[in-house]
Amino acid sequence: MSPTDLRFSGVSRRFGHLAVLAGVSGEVSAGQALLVTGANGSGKSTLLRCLAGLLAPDSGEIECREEGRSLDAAERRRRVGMVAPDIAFYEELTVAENLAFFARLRRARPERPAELLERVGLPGDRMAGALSSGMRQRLRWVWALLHRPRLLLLDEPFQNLDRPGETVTRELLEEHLAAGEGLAVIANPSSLEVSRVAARLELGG
Amino acid sequence: MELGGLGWIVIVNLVIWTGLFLYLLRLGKRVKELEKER
Amino acid sequence: MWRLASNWAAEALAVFAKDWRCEFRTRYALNTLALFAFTTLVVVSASLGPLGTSAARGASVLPVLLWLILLFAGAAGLPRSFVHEEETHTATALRLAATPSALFCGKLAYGLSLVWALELLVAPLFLAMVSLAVRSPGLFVLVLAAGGFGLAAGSTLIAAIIAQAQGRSTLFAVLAFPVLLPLLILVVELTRNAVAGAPAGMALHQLLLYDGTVTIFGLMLFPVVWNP
Amino acid sequence: MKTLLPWLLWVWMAVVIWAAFFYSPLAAGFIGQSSRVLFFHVPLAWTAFVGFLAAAVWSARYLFFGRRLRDDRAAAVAVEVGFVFCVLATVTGALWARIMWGAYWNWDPRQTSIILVLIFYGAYLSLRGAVEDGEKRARLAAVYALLGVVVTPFFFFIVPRITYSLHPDSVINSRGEVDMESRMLQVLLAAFAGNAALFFWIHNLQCRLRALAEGKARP
Repeated sequence: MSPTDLRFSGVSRRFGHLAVLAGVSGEVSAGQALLVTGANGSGKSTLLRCLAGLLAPDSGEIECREEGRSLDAAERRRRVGMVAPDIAFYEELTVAENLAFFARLRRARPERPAELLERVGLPGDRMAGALSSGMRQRLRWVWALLHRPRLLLLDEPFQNLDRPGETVTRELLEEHLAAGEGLAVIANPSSLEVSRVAARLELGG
Repeated sequence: MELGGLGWIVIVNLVIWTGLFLYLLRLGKRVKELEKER
Repeated sequence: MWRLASNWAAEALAVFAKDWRCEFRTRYALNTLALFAFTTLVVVSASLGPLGTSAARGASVLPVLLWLILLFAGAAGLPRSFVHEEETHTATALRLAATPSALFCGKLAYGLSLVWALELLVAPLFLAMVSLAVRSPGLFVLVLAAGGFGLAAGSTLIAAIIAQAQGRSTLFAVLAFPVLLPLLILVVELTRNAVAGAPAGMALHQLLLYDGTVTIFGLMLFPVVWNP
Repeated sequence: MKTLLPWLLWVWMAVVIWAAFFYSPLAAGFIGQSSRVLFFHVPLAWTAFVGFLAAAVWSARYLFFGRRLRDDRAAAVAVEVGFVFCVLATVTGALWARIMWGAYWNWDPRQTSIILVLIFYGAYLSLRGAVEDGEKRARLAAVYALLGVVVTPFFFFIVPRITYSLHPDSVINSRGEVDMESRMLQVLLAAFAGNAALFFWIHNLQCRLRALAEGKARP
C-alpha cells in the first residue's frame, strides 16, 4: 500500500450570501498533520466537510493522490475517517451494534470494533443514546478509525474528553501518523500541541 | 359578448400577447440597466 | 467481480437489517402505519355506508379507496427512512461509510417490506369490511405486490430528496404524488379487473415497466441525490 | 442590430396575428370563428413543452457535465417561463372548450395531461423553494426534473384509456401524416416560431438578470 497525499487550493464556499471560506489552500503528505486554527465561524468545519466530500466547494481544487493517481470524490470519501461534533449514531442501537453495522459498510475486520473499544475504554453494550458527551466523543474516535482511514479529519478532536480520554486518543492519532500511510487534518479553535504537525493554517482574521 | 364570435378570440389573444410583450420589454430594460451599472 | 457483488449485497443487507432493528426497538413506523391505515379504513368503510354493499357501484369505487388508503398510509410512514437519518445527524456517518447504490437498495428493501406488511394487514380487512368479493385473487395479489413495489421505489427516491429540504412532511406529498399518479391509475385499473374477474391486459405490463423504470432511475440517480 | 431584434419579433407576431384572422381559412367542423384559437393555443402548448424538455436537458447537463450553476439557472428559468406558457395554453384551451364543448373543463385527455404537467412542475418549483443552499438545490431539482421526463411518458399510454377524447386530431394525426390546409399550417408554424423566439428571449433575459443579481449579492 502506498501513502496518501492531500492538496487543496483556492477552496471557497458560501452559504447564501455569507462567504464562509474564501480561497483556502494547503498541503499535507502521508505521516504528517495539518493544524487548522481560527475563531468560531472562520470556516474550519466547512473546510473539513469539503475535504471529506460531504460538501461541494463553490470553487477550488481538492486533490487526493495515491500511487501518483488522483482519487475521485467517492474514493476519497471511502478513505476518510472523521471526528466531528455533528457526527451522531443510532440511539436505538448499542455501541457495539452501531460499530458492527459501520464495520460491515466499511469492510473492516469484525474484531476491529471490540479492539478499539477496549483501547478507549468504552462499554459496548451501552445504548448509544445513553452515552455522556465524553463517551460520545470516544465513540466518534472509534468510528473514525474502524477501517484504518488514510485521511483522518479531526474537528475539535479532544472536545469533552477527560485526561485519560485525551491521552488515549492522542496515542491513536500518533499511531495513525507513525504508520506513514495516512495523514491528518486537525481543526481546533486554539492551537494544539500535537507531534508531526508539518504545517499550520490560520483561518479568518 | 357572443361566445365563438371573433371579438372574444381577438380580445383574449391580444391580452395575452400584449402582456407577454410588455413583460419582455420591461425585462430587457432592467437587464440593460443592471449591466450598465457593473 | 464476485467479491465486489457479494460485498455490495452484504452492505445492502446490513442497511436493511439495521433499519429493521431500529424499527423493532421503537416501533415508530409500524405503529403509525398500522394505526393510520386502520383508522382511515374504519372511517372510509363506516362513512361509505350502503355504497359498499352495492356490488355494481362498489366494484368501480372501492379499488380507488383501497389504494388511496395505502397511498396515504405510505406517505405517512415511508419518508421517515431518510428523514430520520438527516434529523438525527446519522446521515453524515452513513454518507462516509456506505456505497450509495447499496444504501438505496437496503432502504428500498426496508420500504418494500413495510408496504407489503401494510398491504397484508389492510387488504383483507378492507375486503371484509366493505364486503367486496374478488373474482381473480391471483391477479389481486399480484397487483398488490407489484403496486406495493412501485409505491416503495418511488417513495424511497422522493424521501431521499425531501430529507435534505425544509418543510419535509408536506413536501413529500407535493413531490411524490405526481410521480406516483401513473402507478395509482394503473393499480386501480388492475384491481378493478381483478374484482371483476377480467383479464389484466396491457396495464400489467405497464405497471411492471413503471416499477422497473423507477427502480433503475433510482439506482442510477440516487448517488447524485445522496452525495454532493 | 440588437435593439432592432425585439421590434422585428413584434412585427413578426403582428403579421402572424393578422394572418390568423385574415389569411388562414376556417377549419371545418368548428363552431363559428373558434378554429382561429388554434394559432394561439397550439403554439403556446408546444413552446411550453419545448421549454420543459430544454429544462431536462439543462438539468442533465448540470448533473453530468461539470456542475455549472448557470446550467441550473437555465433549467430553473426554463421551467418558470414554460410554466407560464403552459398556464396560458390551458386557459386558451379552456376558453375554446367552452365554445366547442359547452364547458370550460371536462377532463378530456389533453386537459388531464396538461393539468398533471402543471402539477408536476409546480412541485418542481416548490422543491426549489424548500432548499436554501444553491448547490444542494441545483442537484435535487435536477434529479426531480429528470424523474419527470422518465415518469410522464406513462401518462401518454394511460390517460387515453381512462378518459375519452373529444379533442381534434393533433397536427400530426394518428396515421403520422400532416393533415391540414396548407395556409393554416403556414400560419401555425410561423406562430410557433414566434412563440419559441419569445420564449428563448425571455429565458435569456431572465438568466442574465439572475446572474447579475447573484453577482451583486457577493461582496
